[in-house]
Formats: sequence, C-alpha cells, structure tokens
Amino acid sequence: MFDIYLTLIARGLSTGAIYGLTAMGIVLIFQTNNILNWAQGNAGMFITYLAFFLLALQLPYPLVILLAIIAGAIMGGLVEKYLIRPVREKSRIGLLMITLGLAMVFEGLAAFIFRPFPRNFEPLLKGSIAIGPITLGQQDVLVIVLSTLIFASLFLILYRTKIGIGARGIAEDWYGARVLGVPVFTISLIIWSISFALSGLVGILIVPRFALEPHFMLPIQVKAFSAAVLGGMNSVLGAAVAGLLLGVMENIIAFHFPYLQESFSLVLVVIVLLFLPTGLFGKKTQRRF
Amino acid sequence: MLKIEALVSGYAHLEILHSINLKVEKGEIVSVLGSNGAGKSTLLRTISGILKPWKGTITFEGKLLNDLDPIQIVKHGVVQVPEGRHIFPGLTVKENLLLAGYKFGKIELSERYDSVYTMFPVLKEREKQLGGTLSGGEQQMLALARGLMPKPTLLLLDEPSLGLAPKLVTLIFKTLERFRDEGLTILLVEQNAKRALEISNRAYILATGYLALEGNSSDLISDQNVKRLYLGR
Amino acid sequence: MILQVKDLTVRFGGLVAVNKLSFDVKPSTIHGLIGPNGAGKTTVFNSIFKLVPYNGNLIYKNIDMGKYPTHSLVNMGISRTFQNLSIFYSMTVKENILVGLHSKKSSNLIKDTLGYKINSEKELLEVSELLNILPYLSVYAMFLPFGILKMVELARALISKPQLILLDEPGAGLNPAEKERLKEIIKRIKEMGISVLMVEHDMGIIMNISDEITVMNFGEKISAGTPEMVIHDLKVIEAYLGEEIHA
Amino acid sequence: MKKSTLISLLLLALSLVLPIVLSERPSLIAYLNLIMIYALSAQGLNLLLGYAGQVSLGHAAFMAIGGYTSAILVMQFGFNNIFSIISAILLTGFCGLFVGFPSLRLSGFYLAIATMALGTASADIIKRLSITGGDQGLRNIPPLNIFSYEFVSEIQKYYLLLIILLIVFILVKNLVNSRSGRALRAIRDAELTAETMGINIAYYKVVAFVISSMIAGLSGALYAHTISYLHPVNFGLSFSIELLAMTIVGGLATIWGPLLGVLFWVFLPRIIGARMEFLATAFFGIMVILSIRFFPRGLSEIIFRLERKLKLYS
Repeated sequence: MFDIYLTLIARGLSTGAIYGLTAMGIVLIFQTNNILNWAQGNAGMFITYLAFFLLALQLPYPLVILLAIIAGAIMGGLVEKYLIRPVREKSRIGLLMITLGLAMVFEGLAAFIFRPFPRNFEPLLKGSIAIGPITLGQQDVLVIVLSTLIFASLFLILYRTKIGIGARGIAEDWYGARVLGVPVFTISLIIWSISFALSGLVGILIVPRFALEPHFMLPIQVKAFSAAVLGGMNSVLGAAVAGLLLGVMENIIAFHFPYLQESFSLVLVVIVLLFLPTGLFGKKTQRRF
Repeated sequence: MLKIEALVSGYAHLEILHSINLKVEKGEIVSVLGSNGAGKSTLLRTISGILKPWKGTITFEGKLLNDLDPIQIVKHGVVQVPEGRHIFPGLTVKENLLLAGYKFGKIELSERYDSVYTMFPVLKEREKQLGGTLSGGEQQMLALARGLMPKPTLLLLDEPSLGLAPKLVTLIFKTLERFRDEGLTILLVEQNAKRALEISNRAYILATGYLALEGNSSDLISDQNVKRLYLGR
Repeated sequence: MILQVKDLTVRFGGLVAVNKLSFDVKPSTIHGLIGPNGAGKTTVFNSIFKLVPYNGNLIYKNIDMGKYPTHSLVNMGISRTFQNLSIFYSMTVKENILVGLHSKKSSNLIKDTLGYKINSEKELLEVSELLNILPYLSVYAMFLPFGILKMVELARALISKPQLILLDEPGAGLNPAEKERLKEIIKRIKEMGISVLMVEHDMGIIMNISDEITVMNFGEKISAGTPEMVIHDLKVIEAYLGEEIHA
Repeated sequence: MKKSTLISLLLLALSLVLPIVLSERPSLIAYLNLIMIYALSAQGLNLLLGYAGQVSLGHAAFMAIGGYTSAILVMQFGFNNIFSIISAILLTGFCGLFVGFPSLRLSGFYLAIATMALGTASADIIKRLSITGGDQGLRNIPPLNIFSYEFVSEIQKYYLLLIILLIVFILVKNLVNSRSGRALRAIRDAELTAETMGINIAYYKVVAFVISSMIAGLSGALYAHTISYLHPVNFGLSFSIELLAMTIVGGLATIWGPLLGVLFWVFLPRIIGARMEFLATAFFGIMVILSIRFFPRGLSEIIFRLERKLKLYS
C-alpha cells in the first residue's frame, strides 16, 4: 500500500514539475511587469507545433528541443518589444487583455496553419524504470531532472547575475531602477524570452501525455496559475514549491476520487484565496494612498 | 557644464514646467527651491530622461541630452538620487549598489565598491543586509552611495533631507559638502530652504512651474523677496 | 468642538508616522495643519477616514469615530479632498460632483434600473457657481486642466453640505491668481458654517485665513495657536520655516 | 427630432423587418438569435468589467448554470417556462453573490484567477453530475412556452429574443446612468476615493456581480430553450475568454458595444469563409490587442469617431 503512494508521489512530482515550470514563467513576468500572462500556455502550444513539424523533417529530437527553446525566446522578446512595451504605462487590466488577445492569436494561427485535429506526439524517452518500489516513465524522470536543473539555474541567474539582480530590482521598484540607469526594458525583454522559452520546453515535455491540438496547454496553464497564486505571485521559489505540491496532491486525490482530479486544484485555490488573499507565500501589502 | 534653455515639460497632458532657464557650472552646488507642486521634481525627472522635454534644450558638457534615455544619461555622468530614496527593499546593500553600477565590468565594479565603502563605512558593515531593514538614515546613505556608484560628474539630488531627523539632516548636508570638496557638481532640490542656501553657491527659486528668482545663495539668504516668494508673503 | 483628536498614534511597520497627537477643531473655524513633508499631516486625514489603522481617539461632535466605516463619514457630515488630485477621470464634471452627493440622496437599485431620476440640480448649481465651474459641467474630467479639476474636487466634497471639510493642500499647483480665489472660496466655506481642517504648504494661504494652526514635525505636535503665535515660535522656525518670517 | 433618436428608430425598424426579409433563410435568423443570446451575456460582462471594473474569467459558467437550471426544471420537474427562467435567474444571482464576496477581498489578478477557478470548476462539476446528462449533454430541451404559446420557429424566437434584449439593454442603460451606476463607475476609476465619498464599495461590488450573473443566467436559460441542446464543453474557460473578447472588441463601458462585438464575432468567420474559420480567432485576438491599444471603446469607438465626423460636416 505504502509503495503505491511512493509511486503516486513520484508521478505527482513529475506533473508538479511541469506546473512549477509554467508557474515560474508566469511569476517571472508578473513580478517584473505586473502582468498576468494569459498567453503562457498557448505560446508553449504554438512552439510545440513548430517542434512537431521539425521532428517530421527527421531532425534529431534534442536538436528540436533546443530549436524550440530558441524559438520561444525569440517569440517572447518580440511580444515584449512590440505588444507589451507600448501599453506598459496604461492599465494593468488592459495588459491582461492584451495577453488574452495574444493567446487567441496563437490558438487561431495554430489551428489555421497546422489544422486543428489531434496528433500523436512521441516522447523523447519511451521506456520506464523502476527505482526500488517505484515505477516511473523515463520521460517523467527526464522532466524531474530537467526541471530541477532549470529551477537551479534560474536561481543562479536571479541571485548571481547582474541581469537577475536587475530583474529583482525592477520587480520591486521599476522607477528606482530606471533612474539608476538599469536597462529596465532590456531586462524585461530577457524575462519574457526566458518565460516563453520555458513554456516551449514545457509544451514539448508534456504533450506526449495528451495529444497535440490547439487547446492542450489550457489545463496546464490553469493549474500553473493556481500554483502561481498559491505561491503568492511574487516568489519564483513559491511558484515552484506550490507547483510540486499541487502535482503531488492532485495525483493522490485522483487515485482516491478520480472525479475530483480536475476541480481539486481550482477549489483549493478559491479556498486559499478566501482566507489568504495574497496566497500562501505572498507578502501582505498595506492599504494606503 | 549643465545648461537648460527654455525648457517646457510635464506629464501626459499636464504642462508643469513653463520655459525654464538654468545652468550649473563645474564644482558648484546649485539649489532649486520652491514649495510643493512648483515643478522641482519634474525638472530633475526631465534632466534624467524619465520625462521627455516638450520644448527647449538640455545640454551637458556640450552634448544634447534631450532625446537620450535614462541609461545613456547615466553613462554620460548625470545621475539622479530620487525623492523618497527608492531603495530596493528585498535586495542586499551590495546588490543595491551593484544595480547602480550596472554599466561597469567586474574589475571596475569592485573598485567602485571600495571607493563608495570608504566614503560610507557603515554600508560596508551592512553589505549583506537587505535594503528594507536599514534605518531611515542608513537608507539615505545608501541612496547617496548608489548615486556615487556610476562615477557621476553631476549629481541630481531630490530632497535628500526628506523625513530625516534634524541630526541626520545635518549629517547629509555635511556629506554633500564633502562631495563638492572632492570635485563633484551637485544640483540640489530642497524644501529646507535655509539649509540648502547655506551650502549652495547659487540658487533658483521655482514657483508653479516658472522661474521666480535666481542668484547667489549668500545674497538670497538675506533677500526679502525670497521670503516673499518661497514662504509666500 | 467639532473634532477632537486625542493621543492619535499611527505606525507603519516600525515607523511612527504620528505620535500621540492631540488637537481640537472649533466649530466654524479654519484650522491649519502644517509641518515639513513627511511630518504626518496626510496620515492624520487618512486616520480620520479610517484608511490607516490607528490608536487613540478621534471624536467628532461627541461621537467616537472608531467604529464608523469610511463610507459612512460623508453622511455624518465629514468630507475631504486629496493631496494628489483624485478625480474620476472617465466621468463628466457633473457626474464627478454628484458622486459627492451619493450618500445624501437615496434611491435603490430597482428605482435606478427602472430609470427613476434624482433631482440634484439645485445643489449642483449652487456649488458650481461658488467654485466657478458651471461651464464645464458636461465635460469629461480627463480633458480639463489641473486648476479646474482642483475646483471639481472641492465641489465634490462640498456638495454634500458637510459640517467638517478636510482640505489636503488645496493650493498645491495653483497659480497666484487661482490661489487668491481659493482664499476667498475657503473663507466663504467658513461663512457657510463649515469647519475647515486644512493641510497647506503655502504660507500665504495658511497664515492669511487660518484661525488656528497646529504645527507638526516627525509625527508630533511642536506648536499650536493663532498664526501670529506660531510664526514667532522658535521651534517652528527651526523645524519648518528655516528662518524667521515677518508677518 | 434629435438625430440620435432618428437613428435608433431606424435601427429598430430594421431589426423588426430583418427576419421578414430573411424569412427564406431561417439559418441566418438562427444566427441572429444566437447573437442576441450572446449579446445578453456580453452585456452582463460589460456591466461588470466595463462599468464596475471587476474582472471575471468565469462568466460562461453563469450561462451554463442558468441554462441547465431552466432546462432541468422544465424537463424533470415539469415547471412552467416563466418560473423556470425566473428560478434560473435567481440561482445564478445567488451564485454571483457567492463569487462577489471574494471580490471584496481580492483585487485585480487574484480576482481573475478566483473567477477562472470557479468557472472552470463548475463546468467540470456539471460534467460529473447525472442530472445534467453528464458528458452526454442535455438534448431535446423543449422550446420556450409562455402562456401556452410555443416559440418554435426561428422567426418567433427572434421577436421574443429581440424584446428581451431591448428590455435588458434599456434597463442596463438606466442603471449605469443612475446614482448606482455612478457609484459603480466611481469605484472603477478610483476605489478608495469612491469609498471616501460615501460609497459602500462592498455593496456595489457584490451588486455588480449579482446583476451581471443574473443577466448571464437569463441568457443561458434562453440559450437552452432556443438551441435545445446543452453541453458543458460549450461553457468552459474558452467560452468565458471569448465572451470577454467580444465585450472588449465591441467596446467596454458602452451600451451597444456588447451587441456589436458579438455580431462581429459570429459573422466574422462567415465573412472570411468557413475554411478560414480559425483565422477568424487569430484575427479576433488581433482586434482585442488593437482595441486595448488604440480604441479603448472597441468597435463602438470607431462608430463614435464616424459620428463625430458626420456631425462636423453636416
């Protein structure tokens, strides 16, 4: 009995890592730009389509992943420069709407260019391995390993590099950073690039569980938002931890009550928000003029 | 050194500065006085490139600053220490300084740390502490230190004494005099007119976006007009 | 007394913004509240409106205001303006002013939905004439200059016929002519029987029209009295004015 | 007569005559009916987002709740249509109350996420229940029957929907221009200032949610009896987003904006051609982005500008 739980937890970690990665992308953008990026999931979906056709061209899988990450980075940069930057000073709700519009653009283009019917997307690693009592797909292990590496490197970037410290500074005081001559716009562009690159990677890693179609990232995005909110929206670490927790809890709940799998995280978010309006790890802000 | 001619500026549709002329010579402390809403902060924001001038010119050492963005203006050696300090509360003291020295490479950066730490030894002690946990006076020190990080030739200070106890205000103004003695040029915006006039060479008085008066600080300090304009009677 | 402030203390984290402040506002007077930036003047206003948590007592006409929520104050007869102009920009001047009348005129959702109209023309005209903004009533606020919006804000606070009005730097950003007019307006407000509590940096305004002045520095009261007394108080000169001024 | 009254009368006449002109093509009338139903929901969202400044990413769920309530009451419990629709409106209003309370504590993005969660979860729950037909959906919902008069043909439905649409739009127009509407807009523009001016923010925010969801519930009930088929998939997160997009493209905080946006949304794919239908989604996304950036009042803004021009030259 206990073994089953170990397996459930291990699988949950793999799902949770995916939520965590997506949530980190969302939090990075939210922190530095004060924007809830609704296009995070669909950007990944679009990039996954690109990857699908690159794979069809018989390019090696790892190269395709690399190309997808690069494509994501470029897309993120373009979006920041041409869509977000001009509207930045206007309203926050307006910025949310822009990312909503962007999500629709990705969805429409994907369905139009690549046709909307579901396609089968092969994983990079197909076998499964047993670690003690736990049986886990190799792809799941890959996800866990890769996301650990990414968590670690994002941390190094945020705390050890000039750009990362700059990004944290921007998040706290955009105006102060600008006055000091910190290249705020360049940093924001880099953050968008990183986020979109992350979303592309997530898309490719997770799509084999589903089928490739224009909506496949939507449920992941919903969970990632939940994780981001639970993590407090202002902490990359919080997002990662909340993503993992959510993945594990969801997996265990789904084992006992399969019909709750989809709603569980959502109901959890609503309950948590009702009692802690700024999430589990969020900072309290004082209400003042 | 800094020359501003017929400058008009403001926010969105609101014109705040109406045709301002002002100059700062090398090695001077020049103060800009005026009550709330007179346009002092707008002036500094326009010089630093946060706001774009609507009309007129800003030249610094012969170069036109009008169309440059804040990053380039800092690179030219014009650095602002904004009102309200704008310390990054979640970043350490050292990280705060690092962002101020963003334009430098590794070697030059550590040189700058040393030089700033000699000026403000207390910051060296607090190096690893988060900016938000410093006391008000220490935060103002950090703000000044950040202003020095990029090796400015002209420092723009917006209300450095704001919200500080009198003892600390004295300390801050002493520090500014030290800056000048080391060859720095300062444009100082202040509410505390008396203190500002005492340490500055020349002063301008702004009233609702117009230049009301200018002259040598020593003359202004005893001028009846100053009392009338600045104190409103 | 129309307003009694007793031992008001406000803390933001570790910072004490207002420290054991006490003063009274007498009925039908203009009471000035002055002090350097950051002295805690606006915080006093925000405490009265329950926008910040505070300790101590705020007593309005013998009622302790501690338990009344922000939105009930207008109905009790207190209204205010803001240091940084706070206007409903996407609404017309008329609509902006009428918001000030919200809790004074009753209607309900069903009446509103069925198109029942409240008649507020009389109040609207009265206050617009006083403040000279009649020509702008149907203009959207976003298109108007600062000076006029300042008057709109004042109109919005006045239309509810308050007994106590809090003005936060009414003169900031106005030109000399507008300031002269403002002085007249504030005097008229007093003549209407309204008590005024005013934060202002422009000494020309404050010394001229105040009946009493409280001076704050670092959250504490350092002086109080008539303008004459305050002007010659050495503590005030040291902390705020920077030098002696001759009235 | 004022020019605007004249234009309104002309448009009214046109909408009255339109189905007669199109009587040979009932499928087009069916489209118009769908447009009117969506326009109701969009109007509810407009009231909430455009006028009160509160985001909802779960509005489709209110439609679903309204639709299922009315359909189940009629089909399983033999309710009279009038009572079933009123019950649907009351129930969605109650749900709106439930969602409105978090809005008091949450702002901006947290509210967006909470509404998204509630909306998605309720669509999911509908899918799991048996009374709703679960994953099969609810089929053969009877057409509207009011005082024993059955609205069977598309033309009959059209006129009924037109009347309801006009009534709701006029009521919303009254509301937003009244004291309460002013309070809502004041909260949207500057919340704390509105509170200081004597507006009970909590009350009005909840009211905005309740009314907005009641309108969506009405729209859902009409949908059920007009389309006669309900499936949870049609009321998921995607449709909530699409509703939002329609409202934005039509023009936030304008009375006729929602109708314009929906018209555009429904007819755009038909104009571009069926094969290019997906391009329409992308195009609509671009419209949303452009609206936010250049036309804050969406399509309505374009019409306003034309109107201003016409006034200049006439």
